[in-house]
Amino acid sequence: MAFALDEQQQMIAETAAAFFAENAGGERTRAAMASGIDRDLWRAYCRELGFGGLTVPEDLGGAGLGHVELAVVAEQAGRTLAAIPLLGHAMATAALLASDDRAAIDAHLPAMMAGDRSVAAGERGGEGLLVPHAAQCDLLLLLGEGGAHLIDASAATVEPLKSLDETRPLARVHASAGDPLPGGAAPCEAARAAGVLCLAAEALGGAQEALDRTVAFAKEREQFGRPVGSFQAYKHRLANRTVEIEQARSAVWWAACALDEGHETRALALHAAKSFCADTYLRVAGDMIQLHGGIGFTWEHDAHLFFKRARAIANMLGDGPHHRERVARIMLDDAA
Amino acid sequence: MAFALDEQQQMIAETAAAFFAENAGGERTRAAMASGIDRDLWRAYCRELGFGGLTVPEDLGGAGLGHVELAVVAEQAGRTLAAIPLLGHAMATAALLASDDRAAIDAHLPAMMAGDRSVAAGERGGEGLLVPHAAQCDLLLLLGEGGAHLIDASAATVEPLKSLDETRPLARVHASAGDPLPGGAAPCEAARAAGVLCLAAEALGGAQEALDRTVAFAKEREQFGRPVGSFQAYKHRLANRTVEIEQARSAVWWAACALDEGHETRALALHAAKSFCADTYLRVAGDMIQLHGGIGFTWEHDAHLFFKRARAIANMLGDGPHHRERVARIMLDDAA
Amino acid sequence: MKLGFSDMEEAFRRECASWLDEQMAGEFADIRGIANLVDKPERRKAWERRLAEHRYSCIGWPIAWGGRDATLNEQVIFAEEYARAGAPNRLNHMGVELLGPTLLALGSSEQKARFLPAIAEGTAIWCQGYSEPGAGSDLAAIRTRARRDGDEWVIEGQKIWTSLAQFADMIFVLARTEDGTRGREGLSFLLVDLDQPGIEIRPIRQINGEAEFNEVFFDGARCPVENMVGAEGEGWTVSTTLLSFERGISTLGQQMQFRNELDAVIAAAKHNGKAADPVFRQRLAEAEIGLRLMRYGALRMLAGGKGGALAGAALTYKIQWASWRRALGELAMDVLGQEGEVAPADAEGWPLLANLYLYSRADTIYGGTNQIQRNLIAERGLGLPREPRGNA
Amino acid sequence: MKLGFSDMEEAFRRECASWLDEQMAGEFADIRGIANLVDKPERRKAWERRLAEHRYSCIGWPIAWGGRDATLNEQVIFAEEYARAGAPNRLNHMGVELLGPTLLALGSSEQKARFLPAIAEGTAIWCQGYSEPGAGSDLAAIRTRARRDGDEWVIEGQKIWTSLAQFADMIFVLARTEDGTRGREGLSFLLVDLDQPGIEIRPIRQINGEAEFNEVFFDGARCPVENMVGAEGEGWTVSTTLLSFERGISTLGQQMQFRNELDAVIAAAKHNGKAADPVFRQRLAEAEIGLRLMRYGALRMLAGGKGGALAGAALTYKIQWASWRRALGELAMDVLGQEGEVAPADAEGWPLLANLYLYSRADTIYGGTNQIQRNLIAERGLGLPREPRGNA
Repeated sequence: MAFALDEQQQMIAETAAAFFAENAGGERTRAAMASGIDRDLWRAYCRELGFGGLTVPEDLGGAGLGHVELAVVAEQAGRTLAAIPLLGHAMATAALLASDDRAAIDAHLPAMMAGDRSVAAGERGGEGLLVPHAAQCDLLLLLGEGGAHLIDASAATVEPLKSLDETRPLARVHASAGDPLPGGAAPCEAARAAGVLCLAAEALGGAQEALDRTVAFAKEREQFGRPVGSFQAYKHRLANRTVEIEQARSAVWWAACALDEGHETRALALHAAKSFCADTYLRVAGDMIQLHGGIGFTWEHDAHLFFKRARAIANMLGDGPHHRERVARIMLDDAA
Repeated sequence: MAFALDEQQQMIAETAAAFFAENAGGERTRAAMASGIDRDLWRAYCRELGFGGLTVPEDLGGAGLGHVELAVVAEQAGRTLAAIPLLGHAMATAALLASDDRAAIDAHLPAMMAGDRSVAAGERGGEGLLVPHAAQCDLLLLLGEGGAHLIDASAATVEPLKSLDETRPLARVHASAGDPLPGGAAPCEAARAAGVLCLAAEALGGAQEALDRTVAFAKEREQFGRPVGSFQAYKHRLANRTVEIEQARSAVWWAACALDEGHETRALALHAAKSFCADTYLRVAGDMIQLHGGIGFTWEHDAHLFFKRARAIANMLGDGPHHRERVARIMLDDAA
Repeated sequence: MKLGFSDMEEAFRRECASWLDEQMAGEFADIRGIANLVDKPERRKAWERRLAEHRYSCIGWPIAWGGRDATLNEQVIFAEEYARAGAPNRLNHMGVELLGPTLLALGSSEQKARFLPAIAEGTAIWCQGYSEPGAGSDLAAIRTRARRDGDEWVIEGQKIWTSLAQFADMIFVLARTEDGTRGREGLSFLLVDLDQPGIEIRPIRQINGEAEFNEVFFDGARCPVENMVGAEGEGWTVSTTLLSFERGISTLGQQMQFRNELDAVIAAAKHNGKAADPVFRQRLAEAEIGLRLMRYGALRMLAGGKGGALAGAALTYKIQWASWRRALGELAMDVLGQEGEVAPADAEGWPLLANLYLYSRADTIYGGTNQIQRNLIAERGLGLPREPRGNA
Repeated sequence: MKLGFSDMEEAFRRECASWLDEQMAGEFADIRGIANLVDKPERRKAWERRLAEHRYSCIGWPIAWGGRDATLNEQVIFAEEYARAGAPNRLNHMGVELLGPTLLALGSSEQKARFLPAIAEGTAIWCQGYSEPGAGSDLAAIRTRARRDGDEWVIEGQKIWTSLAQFADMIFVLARTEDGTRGREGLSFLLVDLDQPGIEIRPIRQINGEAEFNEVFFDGARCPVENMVGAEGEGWTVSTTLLSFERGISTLGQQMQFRNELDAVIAAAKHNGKAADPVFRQRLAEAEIGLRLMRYGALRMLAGGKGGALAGAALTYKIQWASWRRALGELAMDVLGQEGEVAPADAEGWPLLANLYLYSRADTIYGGTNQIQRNLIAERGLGLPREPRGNA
C-alpha cells in the first residue's frame, strides 16, 4: 500500500501539465469551438508528447502504462479544457485491447496512436444516441447491450447539433448494428471503465482549475475596500470546494488504482468517482460564476466554458443518481 | 385576499405569546420532563386563558375560531417548548367535531375544554404504535385506515418509553380496535389536518426561538476579539435560516387559511407546511448547537431541547419524504 | 387573513383576462410568451402603448397620472392575469414600477408633469444606471461624476449591467456630484436622455450567447439641472427609495413566468419518465413547494409593506426567488439529461429550459448578489454587527 | 501507487488479527465494542497494560521506547485490525498518539525517560488541557496562568472540554507564563499530575445525557520546572507540533468505528424496508462513498505527510469526517423514524444510532469547529487574506 504517485507517475503528471499549459487553454479551446476539435493539439499529444499509446502495451508499440497514468493525463486535459478526443480514444483503446481482436487492433490502433485516426464514443440508450465529437471523428465506438461496436463514421448518419458545451460538441448518431467486437462483455466494460475514469479525472482537473482561478481572482479583486477573498463567506465557500476537490482526487486515484490492480472495490470506485467528481465540478464551476460576480456570466470570461463542460460531464456515461444507485446495489442488495 | 393577521388574530397571537412567555419556557419544561406534562400550564391554558375551546363552535361553548388562530397559538407553544398536550387536544377536537357524534361530543368535549381530560393522539402504522403523551393522558385518539378511534387510555396497554424528546415523551400503545367515530373518513382527515398544522406551527415557533436565541448569543459572545456575530460565515448561516423561517411562516399561514376557507390548495398546503417547517426546525436547531460552540451541546443549555423536539416533529404524522411524495402525487399524477 | 378574492375583485379579474386574452390571441399574438428583454423591441413598444390606451399601463398609479388608483388586490389580480395570458415581459418595467413611484414620492411637480405622462402612455422607455465596473454590488463605490456647467450637469463615467439600454429612451443615473466625497455622500440622482452624442452603449454578450445587458459610457453627456430628483447630494436616499419599490406587485407576474418554467420541467419529466422516479419526484415536489411559498411570501410582503418598513419577507425575497430559480435550472437539466444540452444546429438562442439553466446563474448575482443579500438580512434584519470595511 | 499490501504485511495482519480476536473473545470480551470514552475505565486501563505486555501499545514508537518501529503500512494494518476486532477506543490515545510523539520530537532526554515508559506500559493515562471558557476555538486567547515559585510552576485557571480527565493520571496544559502577553506569545507547555489538591475536576453533562467532557479547575496546582516541554514562552510551537500528530494513523481506526456505524444504519434500513426506497438508497450510497473517500483520503494524507507539511488532504480531513458523521447521524434517524427516538424506559444511555445522532453534533465543534477549519483551509491552504481581528 502506497497511496501516492510514484516517481514515474509524478513525472508524467508534470509533463502533461506542462504540455497542456503551453498548448491548450481557454484561447485555444475557443478557437477550436468552430470546428469542434483542436487537431493540432491532438496530433501533438499523440506524436510529440507520444501519449497516443499511453495505455497500449509495449509490444504493440505503446508506453505500456495503466489507468493511474491515464487519469493523471486526463486531469490535465480537463484543467485546460483541451478540445481533443481523448475520451473516445481512451475508450476505444480499452475496447480494442479487451477484445483481443488482432485484426481490429492492427487495423486501427497504430493509426489511432499516431493521431491519424480519431474516435468518438457514446452509449446507446435514451431517445437517440448523442455522441460527443461524432461529427468530428473518423471512427465511432458505440456501446450497448449488444456489445461494443467500432464502425466507420461514414457508415452512420451523424447529425451535428448546437451543443451547450461547444468545447466537445454532441451529434446525434443513427447506425445499424453490425458485428460487435469479440470478447463478450469485456470490450464494453473496459471501454466504459476507461471512459468513466477519464471523465472523473477530467472533472477533477476542471474543478481544480476553476477553483484556482477563483482563488486568484479573490485575492486581487477588491470590493467594499477589501479583497473579496478576505470575506469569510467567500472563504468558506472556497474552503468547502477545496474539501470536495480533495475527496474527488482520492476518488480518481482509488478508481484508477483499483482498475490497475483488479481490486475488489473496482466497480464501487468507478461509480463513486464518476458521481462525486461530476458533482464537485458542477459545484465549483457554478461557484466560479457566482464568486466572479457580473463578469462571471459574460461570454468573454472562461467561467461558462467550465460550467458547461461540467454539465456535459455530469450527463455522460450515467448521471449522478444512476451511479449512486449502482453503489446502492453493491452495498445493499445481497444479490449484487 | 389579505394575507396578514387581522386585528383579532394579532391580538390572539400577542395574548398567547405573553401567556407562554410568562408560564412556559426551558425551566418549566425541564421541570415537567419527569412527569411528561406540565399540568398546571395545561390547566391555565384551558381555563384562565380560555383556549381549551379555541376551535370549538360557540354554540358548544367554545371560542368559535379557526385554524389560523390555532396555528398562531401553537406557534407560541412551540416557541417555549411548552410541555402540554396541545397536539392531541387539537386533533381530538377536530375529530369529534367532524364526526358530528353528539354523544361523543357531549361526553368528552366539555371536559377536554376545561382541561380536565387530556388526549394523546397518534397514527397507526409501522412496527408498533408510538404515541406522544400516551402514558400521561386520559384518552387516546388513534388514527388508521379503519377510522378514528377515541378510547380510554385505561382500555389500552401503554408502555412508557425513554424518549429522545423528553418534553413530549412517546409510549408504545397496544389497543384492540373498537368502533371508530362516525362520519366516515372525515374525523380522521380533520384530525390529521389539525395535527399536521399544529406540528408545522410548533416547528415554526421553535425555529424562530432557536434563531432568536442564537442571534442574541452572536451579538454578545466574543471570539478572536470580535462578537462572533460579526463573522460573515456566522451571519450568512443565520441569514439562510431567516429566509427559511420566513418561508415556513408563509407555509403555516397558507395551510391554516386554506383549511379555514376550504381552498383547493388545502392538501398541498398541509404537505408543504409539514415537510418545510420540520426541515427548517431541524436546520435551525442544528445550527443553534453548532453556533453556540461547546456550550451548545451541554445538557444545561436549552439547545438540545429544541434539537430533539425538532427531530420528534419531523418524524410525527409523516416524515419529509412522505409529504413531498404526496405533493408529487398532487402535481404529477393526473389520477390524484 | 384571507386567501380568496371578493366578487367585485373576481369581476375585475374576468375583465382583465378577457381583454388580455383578446390582445394576445389577436394583434399581439406575435409577442406572446416572450420572457426575455431583448426580442422584438419595436413590437413591444407598440404593446406598451396599447396597454396605455386601455389604461392598463400603470394601474396602481393615481388616476390623475394615467393610472386607475387600483387597490392592492386589483394590482395582484392584474399581474397574475397579465402573466397567465402570456403577455410579454414589460419593456417599461423600470419606468412603471421603479421610476414612476419614485417621482410620485420625491419628484417635483415639474418633474412629475414632464416625465410621468410619457411613462403612462408607453412612449418613454427607461433603464437604470447604477452598477459600475469595480462597484458591482457596492453601490457606494460609484465613480461616475457629474459637474455643473451652467444650467446643465455634464456626466463622465461608465455604468455596466444596464439591461434595456439598447432600446430605452431615458436612463436614471446615480453620479457623484461633489468632488472628494466617497461612499454614500455626495451622490445625486439624475434623469438623462440616452439619445445624445455623449453616450455610447455597448452590449455585453452573456453565458447564453445573448446580449441583454450593456455597458453605458458617459463622455460629456448632459442633462438640464432640473432633471435632478431630490436635492444635490441626496442621491443615495433617492436610490434607496427607488429600490424599495423593486419587491412590489411585479414579483407576482415574475412568479407566473416561474410557473411556466416549472410546468415545462414537469412536462419534460412526464415525457421522459423521470416523473415516475421517486428521487426526481422529491425534487419536483420541493420546486413546487418553493414556488408556492414564494407566492404566499409575496402576498405577505405586499400586505405588510404598507408601513414602508422593510419587513422580514421583503428582505428575504430576492434570495428566495433567485436561489429557487437557479435550483430549478439545475433540476431542469438533470431531468432532461443530455437531450437538454442540444438544439438543432441552426437554432437561434436556446430552448426555454437550457436558457433558464444558463440565465438563472445571473439571478443570484444581479440586483445584489446572494452574498450581499445575506449581509443585509443579517445586519438590517437580525441586527448583527456590520462587517468591518477596508481602508479604501 | 498501490492499494494492496505485501505478503509480509499480510502476514503481520494475520498475526495482529489473531491476537486481538483472542483477547476480545476471551479475557476482554466485556469491553469489546465500547466506542465512547466513559464506560468501564478500570477494565480499559487493564487493557492498555495488556497491549503493552504484547508490545502493541505504541507500535509506531522506536523499539527503545517500547514500540516496534513499525512501518507506516504496519501501523495502518494494526489500526484496521484493532478496530475490526472490536477492541475498545484507546483510553490512552492522548498519551500514545499525541504527547508521546511530541516528547520524542521536542522533549528532553530526562522528559523522555520519565514519561514515555509509563505511556508505553499503559500505566499513565493522559488528557489534554487546551480549551478554556471564552476561548473555545481561539487557543490564542488562553488565560490560564503559571507563575514560577522556586522549582515549581504554580497554575491558576480553568480548562474546559477536557475528555478523559476523570480517569487520567496526567494532563498537558497550555498556560500563560509571562504576564502582560497576549495571543500566542508568552505561553508554555506543562506536564501536570492530576492527583493533587490544587486540581478539581467537574464533569459536563452532554446532550446525550452522558458526561465525557470535564471542566478542570487549577487553583494553585503545581508541577516541577523540569516538566516544561520546550522553552519558556514556546508553548504555542509545542502545541502546534502536538496537534499535527492528530491526523495520524489513528484516523484509520476511527474510520472502522464509522464503518460499524454505517453498517448499523444499513442493517436498520434493510430491516424496515428503507433499503428498497430509491430516495434512501441515494443517501446510503452517498454515505458509503463518503466513507470510502475518507479512507483513501487518509491513506493519501499518511503517504504524503512525511515531509511534515500540512498537505491539502490533512487540512481538509477534520471537516470531512465530522461533516460525514453528522450527516450519517441524520440519515440514521431518518431511516429509523420514530423507532429511533425511543429506548426501553429503564435503559442506561442510548442505542448506538441515537447516540451517534446526538454525539455527532459535537464532532463539528470540538478540536476546532468546522468554521475554524474552513478559515484554516482558506488562509493556510488557499492563501486567502486573513480575517481582520478585533481590538481585544
